[in-house]
Amino acid sequence: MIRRGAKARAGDVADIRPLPEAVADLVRDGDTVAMEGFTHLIPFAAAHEVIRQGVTDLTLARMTPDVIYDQLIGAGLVKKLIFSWGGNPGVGSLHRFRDAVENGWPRPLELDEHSHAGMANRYVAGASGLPFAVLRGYRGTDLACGSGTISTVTCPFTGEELAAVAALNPDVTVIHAQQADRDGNVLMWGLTGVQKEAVLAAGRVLVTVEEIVDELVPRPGGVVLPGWAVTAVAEVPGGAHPSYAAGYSVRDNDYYQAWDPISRDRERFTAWLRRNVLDREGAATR
Amino acid sequence: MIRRGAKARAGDVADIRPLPEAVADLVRDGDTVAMEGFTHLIPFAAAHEVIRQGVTDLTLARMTPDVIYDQLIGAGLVKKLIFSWGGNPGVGSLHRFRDAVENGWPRPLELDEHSHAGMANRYVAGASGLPFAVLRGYRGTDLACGSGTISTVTCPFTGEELAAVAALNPDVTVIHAQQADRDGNVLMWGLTGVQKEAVLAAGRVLVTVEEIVDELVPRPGGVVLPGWAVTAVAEVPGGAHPSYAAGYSVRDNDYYQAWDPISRDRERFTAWLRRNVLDREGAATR
Amino acid sequence: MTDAPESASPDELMTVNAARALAGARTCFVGIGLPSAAANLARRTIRPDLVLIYESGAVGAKPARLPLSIGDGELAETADAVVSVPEMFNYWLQAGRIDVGFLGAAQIDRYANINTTTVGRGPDRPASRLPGAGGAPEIAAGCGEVLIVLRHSTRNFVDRLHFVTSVGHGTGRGDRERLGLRGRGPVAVITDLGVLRPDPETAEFVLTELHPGVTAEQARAATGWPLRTAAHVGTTAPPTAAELTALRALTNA
Amino acid sequence: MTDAPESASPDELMTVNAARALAGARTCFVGIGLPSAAANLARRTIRPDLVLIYESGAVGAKPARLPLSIGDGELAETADAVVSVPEMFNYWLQAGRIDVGFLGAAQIDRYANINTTTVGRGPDRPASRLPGAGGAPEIAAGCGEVLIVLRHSTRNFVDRLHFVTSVGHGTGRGDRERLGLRGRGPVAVITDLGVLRPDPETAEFVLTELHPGVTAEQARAATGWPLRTAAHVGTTAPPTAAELTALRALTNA
Repeated sequence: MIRRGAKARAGDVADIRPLPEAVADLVRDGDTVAMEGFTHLIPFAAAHEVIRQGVTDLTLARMTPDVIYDQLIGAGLVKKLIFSWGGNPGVGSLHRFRDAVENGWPRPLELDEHSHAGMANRYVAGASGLPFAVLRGYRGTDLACGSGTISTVTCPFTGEELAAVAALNPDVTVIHAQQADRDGNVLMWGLTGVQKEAVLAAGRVLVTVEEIVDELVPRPGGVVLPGWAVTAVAEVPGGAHPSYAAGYSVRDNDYYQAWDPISRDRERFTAWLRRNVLDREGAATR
Repeated sequence: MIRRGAKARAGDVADIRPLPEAVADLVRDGDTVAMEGFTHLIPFAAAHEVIRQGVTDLTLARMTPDVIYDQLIGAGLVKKLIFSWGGNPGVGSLHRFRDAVENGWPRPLELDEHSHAGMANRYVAGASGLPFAVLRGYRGTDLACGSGTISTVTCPFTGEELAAVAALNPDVTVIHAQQADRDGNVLMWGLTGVQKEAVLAAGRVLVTVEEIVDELVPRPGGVVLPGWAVTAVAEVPGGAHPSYAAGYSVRDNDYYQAWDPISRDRERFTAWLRRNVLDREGAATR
Repeated sequence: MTDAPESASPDELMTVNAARALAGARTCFVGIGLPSAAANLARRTIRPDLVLIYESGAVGAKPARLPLSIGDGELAETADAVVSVPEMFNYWLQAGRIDVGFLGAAQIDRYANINTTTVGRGPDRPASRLPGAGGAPEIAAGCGEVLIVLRHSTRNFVDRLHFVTSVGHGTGRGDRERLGLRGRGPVAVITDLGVLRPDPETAEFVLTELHPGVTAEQARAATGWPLRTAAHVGTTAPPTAAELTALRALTNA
Repeated sequence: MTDAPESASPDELMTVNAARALAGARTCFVGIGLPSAAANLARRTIRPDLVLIYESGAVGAKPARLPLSIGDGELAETADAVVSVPEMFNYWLQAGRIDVGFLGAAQIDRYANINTTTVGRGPDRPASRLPGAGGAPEIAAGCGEVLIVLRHSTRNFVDRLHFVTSVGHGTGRGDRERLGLRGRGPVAVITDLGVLRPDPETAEFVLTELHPGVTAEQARAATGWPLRTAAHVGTTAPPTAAELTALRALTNA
């Protein structure tokens, strides 16, 4: 068993292993899990493996919960969502998310709701080893009311009052990237969103990649995560589908459109989940 | 006259102009000036133009004041230094800096002294439009004693006490970069230190570049500053010498070594300054 | 250049006028959907140098077709710079560097406060869950000024918001200053019927322009509060053929 | 492999033993000068996989020759990743991600507190100005543990610091916890005479090893406080030929 967090010690490098084994080892019942990706590089295959393994009672964190979280919520694995924008980008609502919030189906969903700026800074604080972050935010809105993770601080120099948000340190962060080398160093490029912060804030890190390569070649916009800051890497070509991986695939917009009618109906969703996730393993195993 | 700060308005793009004119316009008596660069890309030519123009009563900010600030201090133009490490990298002391601090020659030098982490976060706060930044720092050290820009804040979630540093917002930031295009968009690469933060924290921004090019080509490690976030660009090939510009020049280590004996002696320094800076214009004008 | 064909739809009138509102902007923080369509149209018509900034990290994006999401690959590929999401919100937005924030909304009230969080559906039904805040609260707070584009109906233009997600002018003129919000706040709401702008004294949004053929009565009927009209209500110029051609090329690409 | 030639200098003994102290480290935050020489030697001898991290932004630098400054171009060119300076201090150092911080010092006291700021020169002269803190305060606070390398003399090993720039063990065992410093603090001071380590009870640094041919008396005479010795004072293994060859190749490159 791998047991490694942010404070890596001598001898640790990211293990390269099959996705089912990595998920079984790293993602546990009751965990706070961040699966990040801003439209791009969303780790769908890893989420489907979580669904297949029935890892449950999860607190899911994500700036933009989209179809991937709709599926996890609909599967009944999620007790709480920490987020800032929950929709199907360019299409509309997330119906499984709405059904859980509005009707408690298949189980009630607790919400910890922020703005994007607040969520981004919560990850920044987590990655920085600080208990909170400061921002100009939330003033005058109803978001701050009743949230246990939004407060205020006063500037000791100017006396000005600013918003404070609590650090977000997921038990495990899961991301998808384009490449890793055999030492588990990870390379991603294009829109890389808040992934570096979500990774560095987490206790355990699982990265699925399009491809394991002999050598990572530096490239414009490339972000490297050293292998010693990653717990496990799994090679999962197409692991971001229906999201995309710049340089490997394009976004499957038809999938996102098709998700709307599927997800509107509980039975249709349940049948879809069984056929496309629970009874299917091939895509995720190598 | 250009009068532009961080809040650029419609129609503004960086002006491309000769260095003497840009310095005359952007750097003013009494300003707080940051000339950043972490060994790499230090804007020596611009500093020499400041010396030639006799812009004075400056508060200079910089994480690593090295030979460039030794020269400005020795020239008598500096009343205060905001910094975290003042030495001649790989060589030893900055003798003009020491002479000013220890003996008040040619004028007393007030100090606002930080750690690197504190300085970096002061720029981050400045670039973020926040009045202060939070960090784990200074605890138990004598640095916090008596500094007006180091304080503490208490986390509203955990009750933990952390260090706070005041935002640093220079009147003008001066950096050197490899390239700009004709719209004043700037591209730098290699070790880019704290330059983005120093630029975005400043009211006015002057960038000297090795070369004006027709098109900026994205490259690994490249950092782009949009022209609308820059006030003026001056083409000054070799403008970082004796520092270097990756892809254009190598560090002139001999110059740094030679600086030690020149700077130890007031008369020798004064003669050097006259011969190599005050009476010389060619290098800086195009 | 000839006038537009008669077939300009209300949505097209809305988007064309929203694009025109960017005539004086250098930089625009672009929400997805209608704002993105308007900002991209502005780049093709009135403001070719407009710098489009998407919260996904693209600064100076120049998409050839309308992006479906704020994370489309083309935004990164065509951008002057791609930055991380924390950098986008902290260094670029929060610092007050962006001229115009362009937002959509599910609901607004008379002070152009925005709700995108949750909407009541009456006593017998659970409140309807909307996507939430996204980047809007800090876009509304920190940009130099804010434009809002949305379709005009009593569902959207409400007397009282169920939830304040993003602050426009709060409870009236002076409220932004009291809250410490640094930008000037919403300066126009552009709809498929016309344009609303804040009263200089009270900051209440009043009808200032109607699209050709629309009546003030129609606008009042589509507004959930007693909509006031400016002393002089103008008529927006009809879309030019160039505007409509560019818009249709954009949305059909 | 044969033993080292007799000509190993005190400085070479210091650097070789400093490199050996990194045997168990995965990641090392490297100060310039002696620490950088030791860490680069470790990569060539005992710890080829050692990840060198320089505050200028280089993570995993693999320089072929000893850098003169922490900003040498080769550090960026050979690094696994180059990050901004704020990211380096906030995400990589402050978060407690680095195993070992390797520092030099102008002065230390018996608890391995460090002064690099200013040194008194007696009543008639102004205090001598040193370079200042640099990254050291937070390296000393935040790394898993800290190694210090400096030459042994009464000028450097002082009874009382003129200025505390970076905290070692404060005023003794338990002080780091009281201050909220998260790393374990200094675990060894490696000099040209031998090695000092903290007493497990008090955290006062005591002499635990001497280099071959050096006496405890020499070490005591070079220390500005009454240097205590461990119950058993060992002798460091002489440099191997491979170590010396690698060190000389590094420093003469």
